[in-house]
Amino acid sequence: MTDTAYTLEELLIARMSKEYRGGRLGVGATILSDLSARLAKTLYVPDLFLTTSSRAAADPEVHAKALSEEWTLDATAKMSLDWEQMFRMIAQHKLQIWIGAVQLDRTGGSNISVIGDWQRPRAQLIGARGIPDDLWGCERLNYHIRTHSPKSFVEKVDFICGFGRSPLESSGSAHPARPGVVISDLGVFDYGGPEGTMQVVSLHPGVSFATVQERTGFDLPDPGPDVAVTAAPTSEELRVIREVIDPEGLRRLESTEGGPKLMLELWERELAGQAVA
Amino acid sequence: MTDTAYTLEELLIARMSKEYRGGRLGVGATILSDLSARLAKTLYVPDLFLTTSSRAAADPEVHAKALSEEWTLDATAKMSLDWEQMFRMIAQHKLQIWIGAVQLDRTGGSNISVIGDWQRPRAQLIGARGIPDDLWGCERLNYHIRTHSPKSFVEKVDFICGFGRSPLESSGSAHPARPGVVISDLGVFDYGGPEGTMQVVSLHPGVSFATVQERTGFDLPDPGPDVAVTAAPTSEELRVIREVIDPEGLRRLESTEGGPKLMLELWERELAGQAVA
Amino acid sequence: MSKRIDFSEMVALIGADDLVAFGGGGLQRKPVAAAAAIARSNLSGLDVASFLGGPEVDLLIGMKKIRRLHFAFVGFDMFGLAPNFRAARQRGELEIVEYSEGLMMTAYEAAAKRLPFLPSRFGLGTDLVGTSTSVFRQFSCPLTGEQLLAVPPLAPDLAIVHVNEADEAGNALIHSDAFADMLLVQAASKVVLTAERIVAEIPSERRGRSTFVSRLWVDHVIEAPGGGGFSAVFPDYRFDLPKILDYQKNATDEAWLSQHIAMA
Amino acid sequence: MSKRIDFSEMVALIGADDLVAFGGGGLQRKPVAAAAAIARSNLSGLDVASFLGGPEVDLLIGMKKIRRLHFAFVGFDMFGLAPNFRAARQRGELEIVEYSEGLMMTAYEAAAKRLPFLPSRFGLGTDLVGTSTSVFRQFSCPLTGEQLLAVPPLAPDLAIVHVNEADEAGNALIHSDAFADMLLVQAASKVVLTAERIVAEIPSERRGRSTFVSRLWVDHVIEAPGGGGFSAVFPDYRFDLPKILDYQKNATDEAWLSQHIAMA
Repeated sequence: MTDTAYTLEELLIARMSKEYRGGRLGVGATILSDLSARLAKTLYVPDLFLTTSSRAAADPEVHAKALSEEWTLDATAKMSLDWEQMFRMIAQHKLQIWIGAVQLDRTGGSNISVIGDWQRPRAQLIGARGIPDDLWGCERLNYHIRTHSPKSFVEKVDFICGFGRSPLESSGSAHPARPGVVISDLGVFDYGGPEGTMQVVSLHPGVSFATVQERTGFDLPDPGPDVAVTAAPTSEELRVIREVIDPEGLRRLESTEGGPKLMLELWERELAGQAVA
Repeated sequence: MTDTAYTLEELLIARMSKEYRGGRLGVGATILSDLSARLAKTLYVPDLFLTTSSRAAADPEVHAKALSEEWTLDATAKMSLDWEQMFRMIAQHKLQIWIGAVQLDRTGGSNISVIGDWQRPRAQLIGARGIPDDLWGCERLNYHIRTHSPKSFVEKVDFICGFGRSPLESSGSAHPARPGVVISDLGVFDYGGPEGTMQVVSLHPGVSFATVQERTGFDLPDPGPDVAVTAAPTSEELRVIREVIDPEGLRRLESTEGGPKLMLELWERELAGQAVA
Repeated sequence: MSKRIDFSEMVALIGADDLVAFGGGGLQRKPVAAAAAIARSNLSGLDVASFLGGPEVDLLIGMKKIRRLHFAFVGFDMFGLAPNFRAARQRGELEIVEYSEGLMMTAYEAAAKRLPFLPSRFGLGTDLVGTSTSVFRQFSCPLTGEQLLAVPPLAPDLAIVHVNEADEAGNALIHSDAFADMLLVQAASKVVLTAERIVAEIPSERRGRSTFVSRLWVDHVIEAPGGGGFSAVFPDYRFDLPKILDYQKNATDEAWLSQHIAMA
Repeated sequence: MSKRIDFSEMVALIGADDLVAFGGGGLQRKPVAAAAAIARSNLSGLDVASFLGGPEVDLLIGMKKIRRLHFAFVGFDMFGLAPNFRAARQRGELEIVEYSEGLMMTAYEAAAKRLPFLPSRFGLGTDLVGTSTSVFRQFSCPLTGEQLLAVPPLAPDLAIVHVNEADEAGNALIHSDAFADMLLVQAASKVVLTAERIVAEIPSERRGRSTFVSRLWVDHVIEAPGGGGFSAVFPDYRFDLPKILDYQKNATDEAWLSQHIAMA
């Protein structure tokens, strides 16, 4: 039933695709999360509402992923989703998203803004962007992290863009997202551990808990010998990933192959394809 | 220079057209105010932004007035003006409007909601509609009243939809509209009288101050024998009114001729014209 | 996955204490067929909102279905006043919550954003603030101290909006003035669209001035050709003036009105 | 009545303490030509806002034109980080006011509505509230007591937005994602559009998904073919990847950057 030859990115996309429900937004801010939403819409959640990198081409059919999305999605997009309307959808928990985080902590705090001191950071990243907003747009906030290391899984994030356990009094009429599922190159995690801390849900094939603990900057509860193994992608999932949603292999940009050279190669191929078409 | 044969409505439209400035909305909520904005755009303020009864056909060229506006304005409208955007224009003082009021008082209070007690009114009208909002959208609020009488010009309105002199502390960053120009079948007025009360600006040809005072429910300052006479419409204004903006004579609906019979006649003529076209 | 229902299923969605809101404005694109279906039902004592109310609220008032009405305007535009609204108010029989246009849009907007209030200047210094049913409260801006009105959310349990075309997934187009309808569908818990036509697919290269309603806001669609009654639904049909005048003359006669809604 | 100006007239509009804001997002529809014109001028110490900053803010930082930056994001989307933004921050040389997307839209919205604040839940419980330059203040809802953030208006003195086509009256169309640009033009005191084309008339039957900017919001238009630089301007041109990579490699070298903006 399952192809034994698949890449880590294919495993991740397949697993991530399981977290979407219908009649809501499936937003892909990174290549892997975008592909996971497209896979979900193709196989599992036909009424998922896709918004890719261009909100001017929203709610499209499933297309092959491209670097210049607007040029390909324009054909089937149903609408232009202006950002004010999108934020009202967010205010109403219509959002589902996998966020690519740089730091995650023990209780689900997340950071994409700065490493080190905010006043004069050791590394300036991109700013908090939409994470403080997504806290109010999702039932659960899901994260993916490309490289599992003590620098990415930390005791406490340097700058709280998203919180895990809510620090707010629950006096309000709305409730922020609970910390949801986390996926890395080593396994799948959630915040069902003691006092809402991170715990292992499954380990990717061939990964041991010892490796995970070694690369995590805080203690994880030992899941024991019967810990689940992350399901391999099915042959149907692999077919859809390889033939339908990512025939050009943009997912490789999030692998160790990623970098300017591959990007340029993909870009030139896309331009050439366009010139022919 | 001026045609001596003109109707009261033509005089009113011509006079009302003088209060518009360019690069802003000229909104016509009544037939006379709408026609005055069209006349202004034709002759005096070419960049006036018209929004007639349909905001789906906004910023059109000048057309002949019709009962079914959307069918005629659709051809040249530049945009659809959604109401949220319109209210941001209002918040920024981009609005110019002549409001058809039912009651006006000595200091510029206005009422279109109820006559008598609000709990159980003697006459239920249409509700406050946009007047409380227009207070924040205009530099000055202008009113027109069809029949000058002690019932329409009152010491104090029964329900304050718009205030005249501001009852608010001026602590804020925004300032409400000042009471502006009022036009009735007898004359033109403003609020430049003692302590911001109503006074005569001009009397329509043939009208005496004594008549105005008799039909006003509060004391007006006597403007003396040299009081101005409202300018008659020019022949150019009459040509535009009669040939360009209101060839079917919808303005008669706001005269003593108005009523179901005339309306039905105009409606049938409009339908017939449409069938031919 | 079709969201298609009929009027009886729509009526069954309405609970006893629900707030039901109607779209359109005055005599434009009014969900008259939907209102008539409610008027024919056993429902009574409804809480109803209409930004710019027209025949849909007037016929419900005439059939004694409305306990409380939230509105910024009720009338027949240039064709005069709403006869049953007028009569009921003057008999002291109708409870109302009176908004301005800006205040009602702000209340829908607060609901659309799921916020417990939004600030506004609209309404300050007017008698809207002092009525016995006023929902507005004056407060000081937490940053500047300026006096503002706090407007609570108005979140209908059910919104009913009439559109030109819809598909079975709930996407829809409005070609005429959308009034506050986008805010309304974002504010409501459930949304039913009545449509002149249910089409296989909304044209993707649609007219640039139309308003698109996404399926994400819509729970059910009902095909209702002529569902605007005697109001105007651009570009499908103009208002029907003889019927409007007839209604205005007769609608306060309950027997006449029962007959009228039986056919609407 | 033409609103047409050129870049030197645009630069002359900017006063010493003005807040200048740019439209677009990341590497999409960025007013790069306009930013380069400012970078070549004698202006310095600017207060700049960009919802989703990209090359336009990066080159101004590299040319040491920006004193303070208001933003929710600065980066080159999937192509990595913004080199000069990164370098300046890591040297401690750039003052920033950090928003989330929702907070910055709320701040523009407060300005668009000319309100002294708007309430938001976005930002509650995050470190955005605790920075030394935070403009947000926690307060209690005057109706329910719920804790909310008060967001003050962000009202640029000048907004610069790149569009596909504009007419001389200032009407314009954006065919790609409009990001927060409609809020921005409504929030700003003055608005300059740079346009790929100035056309005699905006087509009235335009594509149904384009964003129309009314002349009522626009003060000046500049014809600027290719004005998006190496960012993407759908459907006119795609992003220029070799130029992006070249910029990322070299832009922290001020001599290279001076050369680069001389040609932009």
